[in-house]
Parts: sequence; structure tokens; C-alpha cells
Amino acid sequence: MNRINQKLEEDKKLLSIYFTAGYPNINDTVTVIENLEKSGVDMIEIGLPFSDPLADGPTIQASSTKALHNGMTSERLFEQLKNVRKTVSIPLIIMGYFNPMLQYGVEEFCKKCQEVGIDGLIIPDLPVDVYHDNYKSIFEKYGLINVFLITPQTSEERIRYIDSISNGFIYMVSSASVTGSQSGFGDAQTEYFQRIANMKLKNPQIVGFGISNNETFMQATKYAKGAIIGSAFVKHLTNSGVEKVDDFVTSILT
Amino acid sequence: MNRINQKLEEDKKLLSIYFTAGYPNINDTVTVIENLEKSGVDMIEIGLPFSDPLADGPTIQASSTKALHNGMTSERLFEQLKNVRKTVSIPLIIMGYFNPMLQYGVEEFCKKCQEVGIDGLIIPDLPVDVYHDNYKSIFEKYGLINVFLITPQTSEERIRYIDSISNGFIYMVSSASVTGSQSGFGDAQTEYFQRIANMKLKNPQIVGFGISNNETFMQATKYAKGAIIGSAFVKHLTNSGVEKVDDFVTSILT
Amino acid sequence: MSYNINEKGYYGEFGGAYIPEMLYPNVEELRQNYLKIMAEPSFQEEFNALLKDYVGRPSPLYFAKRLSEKYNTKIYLKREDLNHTGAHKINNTIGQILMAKRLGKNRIIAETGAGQHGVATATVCALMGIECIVYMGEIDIARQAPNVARMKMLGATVIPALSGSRTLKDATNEAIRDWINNPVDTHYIIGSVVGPHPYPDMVAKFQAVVSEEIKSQLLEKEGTENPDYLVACVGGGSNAAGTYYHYLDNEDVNIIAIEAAGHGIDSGESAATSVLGKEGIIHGSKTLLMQTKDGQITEPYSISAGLDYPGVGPMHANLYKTGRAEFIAITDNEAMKAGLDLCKLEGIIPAIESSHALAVFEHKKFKPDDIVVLNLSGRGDKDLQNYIDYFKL
Amino acid sequence: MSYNINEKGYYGEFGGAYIPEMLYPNVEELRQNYLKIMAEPSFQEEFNALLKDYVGRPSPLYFAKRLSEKYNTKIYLKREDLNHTGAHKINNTIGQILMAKRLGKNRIIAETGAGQHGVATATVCALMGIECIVYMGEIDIARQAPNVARMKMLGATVIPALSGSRTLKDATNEAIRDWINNPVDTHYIIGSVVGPHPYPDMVAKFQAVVSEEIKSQLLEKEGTENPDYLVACVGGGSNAAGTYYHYLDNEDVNIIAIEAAGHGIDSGESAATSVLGKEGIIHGSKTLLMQTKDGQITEPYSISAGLDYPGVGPMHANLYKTGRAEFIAITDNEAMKAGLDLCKLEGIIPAIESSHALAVFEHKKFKPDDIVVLNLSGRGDKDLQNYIDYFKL
Ligand SMILES: Cc1ncc(COP(=O)(O)O)c(C=O)c1O
Ligand SMILES: Cc1ncc(COP(=O)(O)O)c(C=O)c1O
Repeated sequence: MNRINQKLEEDKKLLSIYFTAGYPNINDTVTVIENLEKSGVDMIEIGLPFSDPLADGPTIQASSTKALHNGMTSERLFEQLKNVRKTVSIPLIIMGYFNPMLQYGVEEFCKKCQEVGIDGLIIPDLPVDVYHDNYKSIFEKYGLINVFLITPQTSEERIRYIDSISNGFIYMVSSASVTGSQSGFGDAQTEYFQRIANMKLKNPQIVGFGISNNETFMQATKYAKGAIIGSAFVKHLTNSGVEKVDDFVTSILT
Repeated sequence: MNRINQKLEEDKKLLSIYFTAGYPNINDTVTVIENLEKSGVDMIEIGLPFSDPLADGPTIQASSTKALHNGMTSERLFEQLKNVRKTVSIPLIIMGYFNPMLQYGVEEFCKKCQEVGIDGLIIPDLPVDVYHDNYKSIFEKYGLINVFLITPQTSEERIRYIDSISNGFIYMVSSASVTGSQSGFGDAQTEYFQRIANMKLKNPQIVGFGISNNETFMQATKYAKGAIIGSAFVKHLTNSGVEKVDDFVTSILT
Repeated sequence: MSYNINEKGYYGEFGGAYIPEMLYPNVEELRQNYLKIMAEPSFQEEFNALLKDYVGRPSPLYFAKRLSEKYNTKIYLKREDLNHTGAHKINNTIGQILMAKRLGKNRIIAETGAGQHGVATATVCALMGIECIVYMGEIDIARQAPNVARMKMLGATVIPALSGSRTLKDATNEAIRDWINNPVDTHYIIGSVVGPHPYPDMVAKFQAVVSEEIKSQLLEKEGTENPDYLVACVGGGSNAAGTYYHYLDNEDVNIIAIEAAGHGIDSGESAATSVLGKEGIIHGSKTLLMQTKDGQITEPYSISAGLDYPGVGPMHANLYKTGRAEFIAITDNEAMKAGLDLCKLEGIIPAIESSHALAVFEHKKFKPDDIVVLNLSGRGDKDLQNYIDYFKL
Repeated sequence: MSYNINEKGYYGEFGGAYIPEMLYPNVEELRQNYLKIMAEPSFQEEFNALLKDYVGRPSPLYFAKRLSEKYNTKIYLKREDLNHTGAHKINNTIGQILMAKRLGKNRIIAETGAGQHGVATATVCALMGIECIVYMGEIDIARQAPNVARMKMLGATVIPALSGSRTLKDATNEAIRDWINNPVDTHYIIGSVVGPHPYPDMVAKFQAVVSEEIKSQLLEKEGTENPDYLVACVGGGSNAAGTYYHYLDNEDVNIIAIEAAGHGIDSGESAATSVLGKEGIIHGSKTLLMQTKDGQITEPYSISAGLDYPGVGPMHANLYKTGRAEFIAITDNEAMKAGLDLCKLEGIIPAIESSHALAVFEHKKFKPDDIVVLNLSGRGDKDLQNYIDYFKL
């Protein structure tokens, strides 16, 4: 059973953290992963940096630019992750844009993911249909869960369709926006979280975008299975470095 | 008999000098006239300054601008010339553009000219036809000779027409150009001077434009009755002031 | 009574050719030939083909919906701003360059204020491979920099006029001086309906295509050739002459001429010739001009380089004197505001000259079913810096 | 075989909609409605009326006599430079603003490179009274200052894109981010035949008026609808798409696409996508793009802001892949020289983008009786400073 599915079965609200591979320094990737696990995080999204991350806000974009500048590539990432499963056991997801994967070769990319112990992928610009028609079988062959996004604007019909072809969790974007652009949730979000909860989907939902502290984490996980923090953590890395990961996670959970 | 006609009957080549009234200083007008006569000049053209002297080059234009700035007006000029005939006996001509005369009233202007002892007018932008149809009788009433220009481009037919309505001399522009733009005469000019001489016009010709020293004065008067110097004299006034008029005239005549 | 020119080259008592003898052969050659040449089928054909394929005529007659709503009347804009080079000026320069060629000239001179006429002249000279010299006041060179750059790109020589107010009037003086100095091979392409006869008439006839088009376009859109009002700004008056031309003697159509009041009629810094001018001679023509009581030509002022001229063409002097046209003076401020308004309401950035015309709607109330045709004589690209500075955008 | 789009939104293997889910509702709404709306008689009527009366269409097909003589072939210029706002871009923005209105949107965003699309968008927004935000790379803001000024005059908000190469690619990223953040009331007016389906097709259809006009104009002038060659520059590819549209499947007509080689194909500073690009995903579309072997998008370079883009639209990727079009890469230097040449020979100052297309004549020899139709996509007013600096005029 995939580590993601296992984790989702645990009876707790999950905290998932996003960070950009090769940031702040090229060799920080595994350190950050290890420190996150040690701090009690449930799941990690490893950002494969992209030159033109159009679903991301300035914070993550800046970290991607830095990481690329540091020399991060798909090849290098797999190299760094070669032994990660010797020390880390929580689910690891690669989050990245489609073009670098396409250039690597989608099948080759998936194969490498399996080899190093990646459990799933989040590819914001790979549409559900294209995935379904062209890549689903490859992902499955290598035991990878592909995670799709929904937003407050996604129609019920489409949510059900996405639920039907998902086999891990649904990435519930808190509000239609790029990463890092919200602070705090209002009535609209609560209403949306509730609406989705009421749909009783087969896949659990994890909320992303706009979570930055304990308060928003609690709000987000009131109706959902878990929450993902990205920009706030990347900012913390920028300001406090890889050794203080613990502080950040503690501040979210308590 | 008009002083101009009298002068033209003298058996000599005539030197006529142009200067701008009220230049360099507002009250220099009569001084310049007196000094010119004393230096042996045969005829004087008193420039009535105009804001937009489009047949004049930079030297005369600058002197006009200065004179206007000094406060020169038609009224003021007539005022200055009120007693000029007490001291000066050579022919005096006013050279000016038509608009200031029009505003003064053409008849009034002519009347004043007669009163102060002006003998003729040169108005570059008053065309022959308009003069003939509208103003000839007024000029004649006040005993004024109107002087017309011809250029190397003027057709023979038109020269004969201009000759027919002239009653003093013809102002022969040495080459088609604004004042002050030539230095020295070439074959084309000589050929032109000769051609006009051969036409045996009833009015004598006086050459203007481009005469600046003894050499050009001699060339110009080889075929013509006289020559007019403008820019070169105005430059001399600018550099040497009204007291040194004598030097200039001497340099031309010897 | 006709408001057009008579055989002697006069509109009423205005016009004529008050030129130094040095210009006589040139002007006379033109006078004797211009009507004949313009009537030649080969001339007509070449002129019309260039207007269509090169200039982009007909220029649209655009119903300005949002502007009309704002002023509760029916406003049509004659889009001369869409012409090649961005103003009505090119209609005239196309005509004159064809004229110059047929007169055997191989050197062209021009004066320019806003630079539009300079650009239009440089353009047709490039098109025909003829040398081009443009005189432009030093002040105008500074305030219409984009057009100076364009003239250079087109291979023209731009010579600054340094005398007087260093604007259009002085550039015209310099051009005339050049023509005096080059009497044989040079044609002077005057940029407006000014100068000695036959220029005002020739330029008006080249610009007349504007009203010719208005007639058929309005017929198509409104079922009538006749608007209730024609509106145009008047610098020298060429875009206005083109707009009025075919309606001059049709008194069903009201004519409005807009002049530049600068800082205000009584401010001493103005270019509103009809109010401030008197009869006199400027640049070879008897017309209305701003002058001292002593007959010296006054230095005009307008924020708009194309209207910064102390005279108007003799056609307009006559339209004023006879009362055929209503003259309205618009200040810098009013014009700038009207210009920005057009940007915001219609997505069209007008030349500041044209903005003066547009300000008519704040000055005069039209009836809801009045049809007002306004000549949008040029686009505002040349004026961007002025607008930006003015509005601190 | 058709070179047009298929029902799935692909040209051959290129196209599609590779977009984040956040954009799905917007893009899907557009995909479902665009053909239906475009087919509505009221849409057609409004679109065509604005193209005629506001934009000034048809744009002339001008036989460039002196240019043709120089290169000993028959050169026709399609004068998109004469359109309102000075380039072909307005054809598309007129179409899209009408589309946006019918979709009930009340806020418009756009990206721009040369600023022409930004100006064209700001213009139609002013015309319709709709809020407008334009993203523009910081570098492009500096090198196309006149267009920035124009957008401000028209009331648009210009937001600098500070990331990446700070040019068109990055402005597009920012615009997409804005759209993600404003998914309900906002329509994104993309300026070229790029982006997710249905944009490439929709923009091509709005630009198709260009080839529609060429057909009838050429028939009138040459007795045939078919030129031997069509030439256009390709940034994203919209002016080219419009030029080719009605000839795509007519293989009697040769198609030439001109790309920007910058300092040279092998210089590392170039934007010649067909030579340097590989298949990949950019801005929601599978197409050719310049990228590292690792799939990072390369920062392109061209002196021309409108061609400074690392991809081409999917139509063009397919035309390249299939060999239907010949692709030629032109350096900065070649383009600038060709631009100045057009000024001097024809009195037309071209946009630097269009100058790239004009350089074709130094690269390829045409036969004396070949008919070559070249899209003069824009005028060079926005580029004056660049030309002047480059040539030290
Ligand atoms: C756009 C525009 N409109 C109007 C004028 C004024 O000239 P005219 O009165 O001859 O039309 C100019 C002169 O440069 C101009 O550029
Ligand atoms: C004048 C001009 N031509 C061409 C282009 C390139 O765009 P496209 O390839 O979409 O025609 C631009 C873009 O701004 C432009 O302004």
C-alpha cells in the first residue's frame, strides 16, 4: 500500500509541508526533509523548481529561481533522494510543472520516482484529461499517486469526476489564487470547505494555499483531512535556515 | 525733380548704403545718415525694422530685432527724421515690409514720407500688380518713387513691364537670395549684369545683395549705375559703431 | 455669394500674393500650372491611388457613442488620425509632391510646427526619392521630439529656426528664405492653407477629400449628406478647410472653427487670431493676424505646436469676417482636459491640436438630434510627453 | 491534410490546454462559448462595424514600388501599421472585448511585450468603459516607453513584471497569476496565438480578417487571390496567423515565417524558436519552445520586444514541423537595416518586429514576377528611440 494512502488512514489531521528542492542551498534538500519528519510533519511536497511557475506567488517563485541558480535539476534531485528512504518514512510527493517532466521523459521520470521512494506527484499544469488519456497507466505502473486540485470555482460535476480518477487525496485550493496570496480565511472559505465535506467524496481532501499559522491550519482542517503549508514555510527557511524547521512546525501545531 | 532722379543723372557710379533705423541704438538713425553723407555716400536706404523680414538674412534680421527692441516704430522714425533735411541733401529711401505701412495707413505713411523729405520707398513684399492697381496714385501724389526688384530669374517680359512702371531706378538683386548670403560674384552674375545692361532699359539699375567690399562694388558697377550695400555695413555698425562710418565707406570706394 | 476663392486669388478681401520679387517666378509658375496639373487624369489617378493604398483613405467617419452620450448629441469623428503618419497633413503633401514632380523640381523644403507636416513631407520625399529640408522652430523641436526623430529616420534634414518666437511662424520665415535662395530646383511644400496664392487654394483642394468623404459616409450612416455642424481646429486652417470645403456654400451646414486661446484670450499668451487679430500681411497673404498696432507680428502662444501661429489662412479670415463660421477660442487647459476625456471615453489619444476642437462640447450645447462632425485631425503620439507632464500621469 | 485546428484544440500534435485547475472554469467557459458567440450575427455586426469605423479597416494592400525595384520582385505590404493604435493587435482586442462583454466580464487583464497589445487592450477597454490591467516586463517598459505612456493616457494600470527575463514571457506569467487570483469577473485578453486552447484559435480567427482582405485586394490588383509568398514575423504568431489563415490549406501559396535571431542563432542571445526550440509546454500550450535540456524555459533575447518570446503558437509549431512554412531567422542588425531601408525607400517607419519580416529580401531571392505579400504588422513610432540610438541619427 502506498505510503500516502496509509497516512491518510491515520486518525488525525495531517500537516503537509511544501518546500523547494535545492533551497536555500543546493544540498539542503534532504536535510529539510529529515528535519521536517523529525518535527512531526505528516507528509512532504518536494518542489521541483521551474523557471516559470505560473501557479505560484512571489515567495515560491523566488525560491525556485534561487534553486535553479543553485543548479537544481530533475537529475540532481533524484541523485539527492537516492538514499532518502534510509532515513525518512513519511510520504514524499514531488510537486512540479509538467515541462521538466516531459523533457526528462514522463515514464523515465516516474520510474526514477519509484526508485528513490517517491509516493506521488502534484503537477498543477497537467490537466486531468491529458493525464487520464496519456499518463495514468504509466503513473500506476510505477505506483505513483497523482494528486489533482480543486478550487472554489470547480463545478460539482467536475469534482466528482476528479474524485473518480483520484486514488489518494484531493488537493483543495482554499481560494482561487496563486500560492502565498491569502492571509486568513473568511466565510466564503468556510462555506466552501463545508460544501466539499458534504459531498462525501471517496478521496479525502487536503487544503492548500493560504495556510500560514496555527489558526489557519485549524480552520482548514476543521472540515478537511489535512492542510498543506508552502509559502509560509519557504519564508521561514529564507529567514531562519534549515536548522530551525522545528520552530516552524511547532508554531503551526500548537 | 525728385532727389533720386537728380542723383541718377550724375555722371558717376553711385554708392547706396542700407542700414536699419534705430540701430545699434534708438537715436542713432540721424547720426548714421549724417555720417554716411559726410563719408561720400550717394544715397541711403533707411530700413524700417519688421518682426518677420523674410527677404533678409541673419545680419539684417538681427539688427531689425534689436531696433524693434530699442523701440523703433514708424511713428518714431518719422519723428527722428523730422529735421533731417536741415542737414542732409542726398536721396533718402525707406526700405521696409508692407504690413507696418498698411497698419499705419498707406496714404498717411506716404504723406509723412513727403513731410520729412523721403524720396522713395522699397517694399520687397508689395508686388508690382498690387502697387499698380491700388497704390501708384498715392505714391505719386506724395512725390515718392517706388523701387522694384528684379532677379536673375525675372523674365525679360517682366523686366520690361517693371521698367515701364518704374520712374527712378530698378533694384537689381545680384543673385536670387536673401540679403547677406553671397560673397563675391561669379560668371553667372557677370553674364546677368551684362544681359540686363544690354536691354537698354529706361530706368538705370542699381545692384544690391552681395556687395561687401571694393572688389564687389567695382564688379557690380561695371555694367550698372550703382550698388547698394546692406549687410556688410550693418555688420560694420555692429562691430565699430556709428562713429566709424567713414572707414567703411572709404574701404568700399578705394 | 461664394465662400470659395475668386479668379484673382482672393476670398472676399483676403488672400493674394504679397511676395518679394525673388519668389515671383516660383509662385507664378505654380499659379499658372496648379489647376491644369490637378485636372490631368494621370495626376488624379496617381493622387487617388496613393491616398487609398498608401495613406489608407477613406478615413473612417466614426460615431463616438460614449462621447455622444456624455454630451447628449450625435458626434461623428472624422478619423484623420488614422492616416499614414498620423494626421491630415499627408493629404496635402501627397498632392504637392506629385505637383513638384510634374514641375520638374528635385529639392523640397517645408516648415513645420507640430512636426506633422514635416513628417508628412519627409515621408512623401522618401517615397519619391527626393531631397527634403524641414525648418522647425527651436521650441517646437523640443516639444515635439518624436516627430523630429521620425523626420530623421525618413532621411530629412531638420533645420532649427532660431529667430523670433522660435515656433511655426519663424520656421515659415526660414523656409521662405530658403526658397528665395533656391529659386529654380526647389518646391516649397507649405503645410497649411496659408502663404501666397495659389497655396491656400491648392492646399484646400488637396484637403477637400475630407469633406468629400464626409458627404458619402454621412449619407450612408444618417441618410443625409449634411451634418448640422462641422467642427475643426484652426492653426493655419488646412484640416478645417478640408472639412468645410464641399459645404462652404451650403448654409444648411453650420461651421465652427476652433482657435487656441493659450492661457486665455486676455492673458497675452494666446494664438486666437480671430479675436486678437487684424487685417494684415503675413507670409505672403492678406489675412487676419495678430500684430501690434504698429504692424509687427505678435509672437503667439499655444500649448499646441500646430496651432501656435499668429495668422489664419485667408479662407478662414473671410469665413470670420462674413460670419459664415462661428469662431470659438479654447484654452490650453480646456483642450488638455478634452483630450484626456477622449482617451478615457473612446480609446483614442488625440493630437493636442484636435483636442482643442474636442473642447467645443464644453463650450456649446448641441441638441440631442444634432449631427456634429468633428475633424480628429491627428493622433496624439507626438504629444504623449506633454499630456503626461500636464496630468502628472 | 489541414493545417487548421482540430476539434480537440490541436494543430497536429501541438496545442491543447495545459493549465492549472484554477484556470479551468475560465478557459472552459471560453472554449464552450467562443465559436457560438463569434457566429452570432450581432457579434459579427458589431465586430465588423468597429473594424471598419474605429480601427480603419480594410488596411491597404500597398504595392511598394521602390522596394520592389530594389529587390526586383513584386512586393505588397499589408498595412496593419495604419490600424488604430498602430498594429495588427487591435483586430484581436476588438474581438476579445466583445467576447468578454458577452461573457459578462467586467475586468480585463493582458500581457504585453512591445506594448502594442497593451495599448490595443487599454484602447478597447476605454472604448467599452471596462477596467484594464496590463502586465509588462520591466525591460520592455524601458524600451517601449511611448506605449507605456499611451496605456496610462487610456486609463490602464501597467504593472511591471519583475521576474525572469523581465520581458514578454514573464509578463504572461504575471497575467496568468492575476487570472488565477481573479477567476470570476476577469477576462484575460491574450495578445497572440499562444496560451491554452481556445486562445490560439480564437485569436487566429480574429486576425483572419487580414488574409480575407488580402484575397480580395490582390484579386483587384493582380487578378488572382493567391500570392506566391506570404511573409510575416512571428513572435507568438498572431500577425502571421492572420496573414496565413485563409491560405493555410492552399499549397499554391508559399508561407514564410520570420523569427528573431537576436545577436545570432548561436550567440546564446536569440529568440529563434524554430531552430533553437523543442517541443514542450509554455503558457498552457504544447508547442515549440526554447528551453534547457532540463525543461527550464530559456530567457530569450531580441532587440524587438514583440518577438522576444521563447515560444511560438501551436499553429506555427505545426507549420514548422510539417514543413508547410519556411522559417527564416533574422538578426537584430539585419532587421534594423531593413527597417531603415523602408523608411528611406517608402516613407514608412516600421515597427522593429515588422522590420524582421522586411529583412527577408536580403535573405531570399524572389523571381521578378513573384508576388510577395508581407504583413507590415506595425508602425515604428514606439521604436523611434531604439532606431535613433542604433543608427546614432
Ligand atoms: C494634428 C494637427 N491638427 C491640426 C493642425 C493645424 O494645422 P491646420 O490648421 O492647417 O489644420 C496641425 C498642425 O501641425 C496638426 O498637426
Ligand atoms: C508590430 C508588431 N508586430 C509583431 C508582433 C509580434 O506578435 P505576433 O507574433 O503575435 O504577431 C508584435 C507584438 O507586440 C508587434 O507589436
